[in-house]
Amino acid sequence: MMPELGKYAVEVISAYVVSVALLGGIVWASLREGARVRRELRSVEARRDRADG
Amino acid sequence: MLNVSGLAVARGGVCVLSGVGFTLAPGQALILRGPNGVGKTTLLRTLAGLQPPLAGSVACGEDVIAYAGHADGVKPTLTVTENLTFWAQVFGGGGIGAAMAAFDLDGLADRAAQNLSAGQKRRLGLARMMVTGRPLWMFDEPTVSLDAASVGLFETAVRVHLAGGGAAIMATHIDLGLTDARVLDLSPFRPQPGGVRTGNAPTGDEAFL
Amino acid sequence: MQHKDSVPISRRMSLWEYANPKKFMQVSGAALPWVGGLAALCLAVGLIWGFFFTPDDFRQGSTVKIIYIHVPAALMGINAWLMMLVTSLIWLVRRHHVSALAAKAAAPVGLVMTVIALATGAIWGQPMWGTWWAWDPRLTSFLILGLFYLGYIALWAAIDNPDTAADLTSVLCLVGSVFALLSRYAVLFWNQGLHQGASLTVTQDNPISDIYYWPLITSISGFVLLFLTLVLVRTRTEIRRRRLQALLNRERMA
Amino acid sequence: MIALLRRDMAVATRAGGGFGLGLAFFLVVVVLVPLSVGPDTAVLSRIAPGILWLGALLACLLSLDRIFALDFEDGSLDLLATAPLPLEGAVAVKAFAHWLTTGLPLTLMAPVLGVLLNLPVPGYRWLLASLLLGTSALSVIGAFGAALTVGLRRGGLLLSLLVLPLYVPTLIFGAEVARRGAEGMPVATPLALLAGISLGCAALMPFAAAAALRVNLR
Repeated sequence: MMPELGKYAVEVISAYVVSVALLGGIVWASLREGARVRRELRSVEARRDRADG
Repeated sequence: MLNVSGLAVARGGVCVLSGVGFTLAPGQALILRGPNGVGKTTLLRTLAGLQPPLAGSVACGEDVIAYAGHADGVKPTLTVTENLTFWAQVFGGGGIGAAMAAFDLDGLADRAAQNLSAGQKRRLGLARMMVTGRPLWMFDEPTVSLDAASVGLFETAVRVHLAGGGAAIMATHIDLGLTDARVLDLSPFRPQPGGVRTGNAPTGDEAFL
Repeated sequence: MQHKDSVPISRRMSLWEYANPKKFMQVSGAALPWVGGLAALCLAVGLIWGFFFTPDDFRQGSTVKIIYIHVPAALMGINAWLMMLVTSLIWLVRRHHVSALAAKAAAPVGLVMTVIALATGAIWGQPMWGTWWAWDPRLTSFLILGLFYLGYIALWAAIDNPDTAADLTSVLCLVGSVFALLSRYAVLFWNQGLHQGASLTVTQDNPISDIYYWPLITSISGFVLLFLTLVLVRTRTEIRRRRLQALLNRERMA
Repeated sequence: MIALLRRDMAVATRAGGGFGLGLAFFLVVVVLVPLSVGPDTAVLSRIAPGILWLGALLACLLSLDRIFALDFEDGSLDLLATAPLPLEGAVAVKAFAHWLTTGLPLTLMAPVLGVLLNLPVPGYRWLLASLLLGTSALSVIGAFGAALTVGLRRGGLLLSLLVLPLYVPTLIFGAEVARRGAEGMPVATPLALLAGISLGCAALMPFAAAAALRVNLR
């Protein structure tokens, strides 16, 4: 059920696409970086716990 | 003149020395020793007030300390006289004659600093301390690139300074002829891994451990 | 009476407990799913409502639908900087690490919001004003705001020592805020000097009727919550990163 | 303070101090503009005030990193920070020395280059006045940027990125004075605003710059 966008369809849709892509990009980057750092931290903490005995 | 107690210092957010304490009276000299990376430079910079201590206190009057780091603070395009006169004026305008004589710079007076040898430049850097008129001199590796004769000049200058009621702290590896100087080995002040609380406001990494 | 007065004070003091990294991790970890979920809900409702179920404007046609992205993004572009200003001040005054890291975490989000506002503005401007870009005071100010974000992020990235970086970026944020404000006035002055009276108005200046108002409000709440979620996620990452570095430093010392 | 000013001037003007480089850069920019936009004198005289301001700004930007970087590298800054002279004062003096060796010569050179761009006759006076006021703000703001980036390797490009947005208000008002002057319009308002920015920067920026320097010296 696509709404009737008239002669400005390209503009409206591209605005939504660009924005959602940018928002998705920052969300994805934030989550990926978060997961990477969390993984590294886990491994270092595990190493420390082993060293502590 | 200088009263240090419970001092902890950090380099790059990591505590490198803790529990450092000593006092220095007029006429005394203190030599800091310890292996590379133990924190001699960091300690000197903290004492000079260039960086805040992690814990503890440094009790010292206003405008007492003159600090000479690894670098000489010499402008290559200015002559020896110009360089020295500048520092004398910045620190309240004493004469530079005594300093020039003490470090045997008279013959080089009008030479641009870029044409000096490394040792000569070092002598100029040390002569800077004399023109500051400050009672407490702090040197970081003062004798680097000095020959035996120049080391002798440096010793004499420090001895005259001490006799005149001054004091000096230096970080150095070689044995100077300052026989009555106290020696402080910094190795025991390294924080034990895992076991140190530095007291007041946690700085750097502390908050995250 | 005195006893009663002391209660709010102690409560206010306890607010700072959340600036402790461990406490912050606990609280933010518990809050994150809720905030994130609510953000997704508001965004979905606001944008779908706006895109599918609002009528066209009689003057602007369907381009009016861009408002549901453009206005919230622009709002967050500015408010993210304001938040960074506040957290920078808190870091400078009270030295709470979480505060400095939150400012660091917010900057890229703010930049993305600013870019979205500029991009949607350009796309909107093309049919309305007949040009992708006009040096309108509002657009220009946003472009300059984007430059400030870039500089701030670059300064964080360039400095190795995290405490030094926090101090310097905070100072830059304070000074930058003053100059951003000055630039805003300068740009207003400058543009009036160039084209007299030919100011391009954005629909915001017109009173918005209810039919556009409620989806817009939902969408704005969605953007606010999304910003909050992202800042929480990124601040948690920054805290973990600092902890990782601290542990590695300790290993090196041992 | 006078000693510091004299030393900085001497260091900047002696061989290797980079004194003439900014001026040469300014000249090159102004020569390149007609080559890129075409020789139409009407167009050139219309854009002359803006080009001259932009050229002066970029030339000023070139020499900013020298304000503190050299003193940082050779250890002078450590000793200056512990000197009786407050660091804020030292920053102000060094920024002033930078202006005397960069902003002032650029200002004096601008009318000469204005001839190349067919700057309208009434514009010269206001070009001089606006540059004289504005370049001082550029130097002080630049000193702040230099203080932020002093400890960084290859801080030059970052310095430009940080300082350019901060230059926006000065550039707008300064170029506006020159443009209105060239077109024979009243200049009082932008001139007053430019003066306000210059004075405000001169009064407040040394504090921000000194704070940044202290952080970098830690």
